[in-house]
Amino acid sequence: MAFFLETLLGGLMSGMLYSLVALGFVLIFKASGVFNFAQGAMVLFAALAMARFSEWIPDWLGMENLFVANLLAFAVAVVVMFVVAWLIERLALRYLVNQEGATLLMATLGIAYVLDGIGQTIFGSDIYKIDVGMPKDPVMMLESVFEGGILINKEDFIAALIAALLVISLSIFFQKTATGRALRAVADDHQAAQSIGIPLDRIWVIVWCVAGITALVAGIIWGSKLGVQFSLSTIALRALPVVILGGLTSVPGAIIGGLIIGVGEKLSEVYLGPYVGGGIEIWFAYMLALVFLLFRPQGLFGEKIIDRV
Amino acid sequence: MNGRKIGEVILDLKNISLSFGGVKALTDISFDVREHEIRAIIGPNGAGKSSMLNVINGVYRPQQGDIILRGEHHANMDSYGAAKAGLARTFQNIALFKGMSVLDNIMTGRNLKMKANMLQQAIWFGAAQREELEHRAKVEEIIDFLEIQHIRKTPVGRLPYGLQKRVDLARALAMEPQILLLDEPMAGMNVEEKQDMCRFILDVNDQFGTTVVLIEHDMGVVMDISDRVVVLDYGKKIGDGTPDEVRANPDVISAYLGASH
Amino acid sequence: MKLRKLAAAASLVAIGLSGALTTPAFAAEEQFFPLLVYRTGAYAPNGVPWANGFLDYLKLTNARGGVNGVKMIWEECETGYATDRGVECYERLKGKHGGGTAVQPLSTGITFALTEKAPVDKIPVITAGYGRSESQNGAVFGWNFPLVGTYWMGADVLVQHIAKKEGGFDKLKGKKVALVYHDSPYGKEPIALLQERAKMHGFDLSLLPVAHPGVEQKATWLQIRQNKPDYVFLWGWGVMNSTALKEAQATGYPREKMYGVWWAGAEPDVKDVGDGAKGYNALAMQHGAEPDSKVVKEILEKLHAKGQGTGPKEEVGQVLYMRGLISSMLQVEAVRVAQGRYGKGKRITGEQMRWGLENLDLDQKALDGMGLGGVMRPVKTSCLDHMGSAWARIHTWDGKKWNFTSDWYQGDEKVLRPMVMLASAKYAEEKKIKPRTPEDCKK
Amino acid sequence: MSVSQSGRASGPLDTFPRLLLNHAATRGDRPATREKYLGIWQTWNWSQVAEEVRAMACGLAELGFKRGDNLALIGDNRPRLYWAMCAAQMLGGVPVPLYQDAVATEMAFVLTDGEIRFAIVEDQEQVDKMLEIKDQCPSLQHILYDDPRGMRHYTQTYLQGLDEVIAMGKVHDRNQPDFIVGEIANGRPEDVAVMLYTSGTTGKPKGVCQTHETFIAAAQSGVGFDHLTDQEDILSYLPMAWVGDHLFSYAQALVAGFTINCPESGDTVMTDLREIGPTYYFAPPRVFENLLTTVMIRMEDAGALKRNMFHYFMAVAKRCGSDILDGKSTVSSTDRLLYALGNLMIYGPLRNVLGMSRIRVAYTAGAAIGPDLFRFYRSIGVNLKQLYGATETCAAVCLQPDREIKFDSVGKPAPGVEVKIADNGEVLVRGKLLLKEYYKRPKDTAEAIDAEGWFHTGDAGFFDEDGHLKIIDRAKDVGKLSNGAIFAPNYIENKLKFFPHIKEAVCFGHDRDMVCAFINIDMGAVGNWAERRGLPYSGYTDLAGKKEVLDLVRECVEQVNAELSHDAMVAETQIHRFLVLHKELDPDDDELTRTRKVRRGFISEKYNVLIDALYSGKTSQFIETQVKFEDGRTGKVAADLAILEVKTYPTMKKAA
Amino acid sequence: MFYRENGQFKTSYKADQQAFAIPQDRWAIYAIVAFAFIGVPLLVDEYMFRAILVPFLILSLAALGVNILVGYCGQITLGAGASMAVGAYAAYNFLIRVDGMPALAAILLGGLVAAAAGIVFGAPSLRVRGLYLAVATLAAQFFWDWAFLRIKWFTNNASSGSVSVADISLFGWTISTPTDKYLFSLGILVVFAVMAKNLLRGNMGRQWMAIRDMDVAATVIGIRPMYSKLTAFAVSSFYLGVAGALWGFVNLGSWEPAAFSIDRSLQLLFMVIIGGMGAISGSFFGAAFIVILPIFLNQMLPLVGSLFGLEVSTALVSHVEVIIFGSLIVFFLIVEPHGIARLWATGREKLRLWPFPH
Repeated sequence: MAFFLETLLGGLMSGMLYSLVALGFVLIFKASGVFNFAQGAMVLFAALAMARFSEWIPDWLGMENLFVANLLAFAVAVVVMFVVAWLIERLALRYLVNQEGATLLMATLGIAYVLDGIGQTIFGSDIYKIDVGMPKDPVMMLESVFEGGILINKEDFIAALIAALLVISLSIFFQKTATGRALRAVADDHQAAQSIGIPLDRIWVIVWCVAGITALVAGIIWGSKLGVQFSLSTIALRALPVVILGGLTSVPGAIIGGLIIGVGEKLSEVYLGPYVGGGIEIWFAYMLALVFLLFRPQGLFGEKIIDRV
Repeated sequence: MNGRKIGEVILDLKNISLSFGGVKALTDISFDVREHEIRAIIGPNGAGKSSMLNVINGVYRPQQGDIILRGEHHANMDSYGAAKAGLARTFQNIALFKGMSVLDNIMTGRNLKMKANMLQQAIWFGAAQREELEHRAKVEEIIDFLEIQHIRKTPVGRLPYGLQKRVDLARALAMEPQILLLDEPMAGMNVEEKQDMCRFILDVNDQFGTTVVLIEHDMGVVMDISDRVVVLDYGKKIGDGTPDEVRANPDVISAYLGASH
Repeated sequence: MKLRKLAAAASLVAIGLSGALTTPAFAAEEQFFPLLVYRTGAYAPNGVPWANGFLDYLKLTNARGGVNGVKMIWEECETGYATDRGVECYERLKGKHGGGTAVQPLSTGITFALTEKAPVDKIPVITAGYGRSESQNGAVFGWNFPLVGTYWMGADVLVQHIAKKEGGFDKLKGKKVALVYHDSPYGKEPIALLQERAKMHGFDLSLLPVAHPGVEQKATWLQIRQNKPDYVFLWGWGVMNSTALKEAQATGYPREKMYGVWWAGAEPDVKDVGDGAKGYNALAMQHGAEPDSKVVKEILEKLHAKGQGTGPKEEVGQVLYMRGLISSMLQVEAVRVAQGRYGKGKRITGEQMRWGLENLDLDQKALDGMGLGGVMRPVKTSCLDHMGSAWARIHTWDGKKWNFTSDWYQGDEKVLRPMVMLASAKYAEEKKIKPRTPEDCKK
Repeated sequence: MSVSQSGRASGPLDTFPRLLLNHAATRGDRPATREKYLGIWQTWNWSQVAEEVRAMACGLAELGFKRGDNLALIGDNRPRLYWAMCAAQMLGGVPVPLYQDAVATEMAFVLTDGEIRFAIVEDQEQVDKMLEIKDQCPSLQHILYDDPRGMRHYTQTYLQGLDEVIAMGKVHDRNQPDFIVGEIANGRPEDVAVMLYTSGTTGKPKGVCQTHETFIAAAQSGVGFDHLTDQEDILSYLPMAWVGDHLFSYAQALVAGFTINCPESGDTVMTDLREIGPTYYFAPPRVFENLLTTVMIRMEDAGALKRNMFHYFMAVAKRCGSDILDGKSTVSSTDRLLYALGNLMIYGPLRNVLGMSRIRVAYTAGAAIGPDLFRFYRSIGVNLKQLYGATETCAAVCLQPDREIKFDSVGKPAPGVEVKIADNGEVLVRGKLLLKEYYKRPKDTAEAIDAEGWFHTGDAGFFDEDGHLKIIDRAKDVGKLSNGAIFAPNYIENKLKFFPHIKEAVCFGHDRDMVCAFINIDMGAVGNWAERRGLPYSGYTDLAGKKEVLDLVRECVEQVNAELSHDAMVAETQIHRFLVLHKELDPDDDELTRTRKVRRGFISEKYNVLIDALYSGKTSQFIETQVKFEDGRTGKVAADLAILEVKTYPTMKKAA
Repeated sequence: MFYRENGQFKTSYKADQQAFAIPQDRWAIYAIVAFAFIGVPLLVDEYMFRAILVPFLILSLAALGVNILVGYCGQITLGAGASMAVGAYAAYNFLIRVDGMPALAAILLGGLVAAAAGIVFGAPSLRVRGLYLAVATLAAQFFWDWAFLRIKWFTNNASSGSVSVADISLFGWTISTPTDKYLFSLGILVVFAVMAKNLLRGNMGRQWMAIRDMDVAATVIGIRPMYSKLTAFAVSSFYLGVAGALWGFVNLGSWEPAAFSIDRSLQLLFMVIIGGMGAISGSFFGAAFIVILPIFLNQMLPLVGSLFGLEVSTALVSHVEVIIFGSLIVFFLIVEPHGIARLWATGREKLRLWPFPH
């Protein structure tokens, strides 16, 4: 029982981390219909920026304070991600408006290549560290209830909290600010939004910026957890079933989907894996998403697609 | 020497009701279509005409009611079944295959009649080629019939609206249907194009004996070419009869006057 | 054919770029090595220091005057650890400058692919410390040289080590060992041997695969936490290793009970884990980190001090750097051996190189002469034994650096040999290869 | 019945049916007729054609068609209409092709005048016209249609499908195989073979009766002159009622045994032309002019590189192209090289897109062709030649021999044709190819053919030193300015019309002190020009009134003036003032003939007020005109037309 | 410009329905094929064969398969690599488990097994579309990746999960030299390309395109979406399976599942999109672009660097290579989203209309 709970908790927390990446997908898809395969590359790029600047800045400034260094590095990384977002919109996506989904998807794959290349050229391809002071050691809970207690990974816990925080602030941003409302309008209907005077170009830049920030946050959390290096970009593949399950256009879907996928894959790996040789979690996550799709082709929270003749 | 003789009831719709998530599109509609006749369904926008057509050819399944086609019950027919049963249709918003040429678009209409299997098609020489050429000849007759020779190999996307509508009709005709359903065949056309289309509809009906069911928003043209007319309004049938009867029907007059003036 | 011209031009440039050592003044006799490296992508952190060490030793050899005056030349090609790119690199480079002498694929996938081509092209494939374990059998794998050690040998040493820790093989009975491995041919190599050993000693082996690239291991470590194995063998690669260590830390599994293969026991695997990896052990086949060895000092002095070194100075002497260096050294020494037979100061062919590789005999004296005394143990190969040595130690991360924490072990031939023979026989059958006999070897 | 049996009707090949049977016997498998139908070129070889014609003839006979009857043929160039000609001739009847786009009332005249009993028409559209005028034409007894589409509900007993007639004929032929053989044997070369109605530039159309003998002679002279073989392909797309089409697509095809190709529809002529790539081609200047205009318009849309290349190579071609075609040895090797390059880059592709790659000989006739227009085609390697003739002379009087091409002449008299110039400058013709008579118009016949057998062509012209005939204008149109200088309006108009922007021009000057002109702009070319300049316009009238457009036209006129000034003969007739008409001249408004010749008299009467304005020095003039629309409705077009002055040039004396 | 089409008229539907109705095109194709069979082996060296041509041919075949599904039937797939893997491993098993199995038969059977697997994993296309479907196909990708690593039976109990085959032979012809491999692959490719062309210009192809362009209308004229989509999946997977078997048997000799990873799937999709969706030639253009460009850049960049006196390290070269590669893809999608094949077709059309612009 304790083990089950642990697995469950572990799954939930992994799920939150996936959600963090999935959020980036959803934001961009919602606003511009682009299925952004470069999200993983953006996460890596952001993490690299964060890691390297937090290394460089103390050198440049000649100071030791880790907190200040991280803060400054974060600020610089934010700027970097804004520039990246702006460039992506300016140089690529602007010219691809109204193209088919597959074309856009390929374009973002191209962008991913470019980001990977530039990221490694500027920041190097070694393993780098992000140390934002996340606790690494486990704590035990409910030791009185279960023998050995339930293990909680503090780092994951904090990461999950941050993810939740991010979702809340994004929700507030969408609900309460003018820009957020414009974004939602664009998401609902491009043409209508344009006709009431919402500048699509600018909106898209903003969306990419927001996605850039999400990528940065995801990058910091994943980076501090795994170390910053090339494979970080592959977590996008782990987050895909989440988006599909949750629905491409739904922010809450990304969260719920993340939790379902996280729990589902952990439970499957732990309880089913041993019978078939293990290593099943990736495809299991996809299968899980697929099975959901068969019942709800538009995902958990996606909008229903109606055929008109 | 009249070529067509209006025959028995071929299609009988009984008490059709259709709703989308609580919104009633069609309420308890019954009417019939006789063989070889031109049957029009008219009504103001939102009257449920398109839904009616979609029900007939299996795109929508009515919650209630029965469709009797040549004496057989077909309430649960899907589009494929409808096509097999000899129903063809055109679309209001042209639904051509935009990546293909006019010729290929029309050739798709022959798909039900093509029998070569995949391996034969891959090898091409022999059965598949023979079949392809036979059907090409048929399709060329339709092209000639609808006078679209000059655009035979043009991708449909490049055609003006009026011609696209003609190709849409050609594709439906390629199926050699017994019943042809036309969804606002004259929508968006200029006077000349409308006249052409009327001529084609009459010719089809006349030469091939095809039963035509057409829906139209604009009363004018339809009255001239239809044998009988059903009038719908807000998903309900408010009139049925010959054009003259319908024109004299006070309900129809008020619906049309009320709606469009 | 335009492409070929370009390729030729490009290679000229590359040669020019690789330093003053290959200027035309030395044009007399040159020994060419195609260099398949990966300095980008997921495994770059491991690939870069290896390549640097490899290059530096070649440069050092030239600085020492070459092999009997024959200069080493080379050209790098980036594989990105991708098999098809590796094959392309190999094809591109193999024919240059009179032909490649030997090739080190540095990836299990590329090794598999090149194993097919080596007999045709007559270029030996050196896989120092990786590749197919059964390729130790020179009778079947005539062109493969898993010098220094194979995965089976490595796994064998690990088992020997824990047996020693427990106080004997008989103490292993009932113990639980978990193998956390990269889910690829590389990660699966040791399974056969471990299963064999588990059968022999009655310990319980559980297999926990981790999907590439290995950034998500929560489920794996939850299982470990539940099963509480006595030992965890970590057969990871790249980011998987550090992630495993972090997960171990997060689930509270003692790092002291974790043993990595030698590709899981270098600086990039632990450095961003830092203190979290303290106590983690790994296999060191032959060498470990040797920052104080003579050869390292010589390189720093002869190359890096003059700005001709490859890569950052700090990395010189680290584990992966040394691995590259020793791989390079073995190759150079094989050239020397081959020259001994086929003519000193002459360029040797791939076929002659094979003879050199099959007749390596690096005794202590030779090692001392190269400044590798104490770094590694003697290596002696033969026509039938392409591995040449089975020596390994265990080193342990203290949070800052790797320290040796065990004596030398030697892989147990009694266990290894039958397995090698069996597996290579199967390969020979699949590929319809007629094994060489000792008589063939004498030719 | 078989082909070989029909081949028995050998003997002298002096009637068209005999020619046909001869082809069926000697080259039965060669394609005789092709028609693009149902997407492919349906082909009939000579044997099949002979059978079809026989069957059709028998069918007609069954219906009561007999020797001396006239058979009207109305429709586009359909194989069966061509065959029907021969079928009628087999029975000793006379085919009378009519212009298919004529309105019913125009047809009524011919049907009555020609005492037509039988009509074979193409389709429902023509049937409807016939029915409309049936009552006015008492002689008309049978109407047969080629295309049965839409005919199901026509219950009239005198209507019959050609299919039924042919089927009937086949039965008839099977029962009485000797009948048709006898009929063919009864044909005599001096029988009237065809009756072609003149276009009626002057007065009502007249039926020109031509015999087998004359037409075969005319065709033979052309075939021999240009060495035509049975391998030629010709596209038959010109009105069947025109003598030119009859000569090329019927008479010559039957004499030489080559293939005629009928296009799929009017919309697809260009495509069909490209597909067939005829080796022998005939078109009135109008067609060549339109093609050139299209070329110029399309080239203007091309990128700068391509455009420059085009213009560069066109300049090369202009310099040496026709000399090379003529095989002259004076061309420098540099020019030859450049021309070869141009041929690869421009001329060849251009010929290809124009459908002229395979042309061996192309002719133009029917109106004078602008020298520049003529030169253009020759310079890109199309062996375009002029011929001169009229309906009355089976279209062939003079032909330009290969390698002796002069842009301003119509060539030398064809073999067996005598030509002389009358004292008043009129061209007189004598020879085998003259008409037998005007149908039922002995007076007109006598007027046209004088006692010595000379036919008066009505054209003014003269022979140059090489014996080439030069036509200046219609004899009656050549006028004089009040100062006595010769004024040949056609000559100037043709120069104007060479500009792609100018579609039509009418010059005035007879008995006046200067030349003034009406201009029609070319809607396509100018419209395109305006679009590229972002000039908005709502229609022809609006566009024609734009200042920019007027300036454009003025430039063209000035250029013509400059050219005229080079030639002392015509230098006096430079255009001083002009206006751009507010509507396009239109055959429907009787301003042009069906062959699109300007009806000068009618125009000067109709637009008298404009002419007055031109000569009275006004700068603008209001005008309102009634026009007929295609659907028969009428409307009014009104505009205030600007009248522009044009620069004239002093006469350049030719260096001695 | 070089098209002189006058006189090329069709007098029968047979002539009009030819695969290449324009004789110039037809002759060009014959010339290319003849050159590929005869000229190329005389001209190129081993490097070209092994590193470029053989991979190009096999990947062209695979891209053809993807194009059938994605370009013609409109169903996106990210699981193409998996189909190749199924084909390769199935062929391997046929070869080693059935005595006397000819290699060619094994390859084709591998294709059939891949087709069957394709049908199973294509089934979701009946419910889900577009990007959702793309992700569903990833499930197949990851599943098969896993299965071939984990299920030992597939790999004949090879401990490492990698398998190898000896040189294959065909009617006594042992395919061992690079030229043999090239000719063998080329032969298969030509046959398959012809079959694809036949399928695509016939009823099957039209059904697929109809489903792609407007599925509702397609249903209404009697095309069954299930049949069409699943046949597309089957045929596509068959092609991919054969390509996979060739990749394993001919190009690699021994392989592990990583040879058919998600990267391969993406690479194939790239080929199709860059090359041109819905155009057979697009598969070849795309394969050439994707295979050659990185190699070209990789060899080109040091050269360019040296022109400016820059020392370009291997790492930098490969970074710049991916940057340029990525940028070119984006650039291409912007300039010609319909791919090289469309550019080619436009160019060809221009040549036909030359000197006119349109």
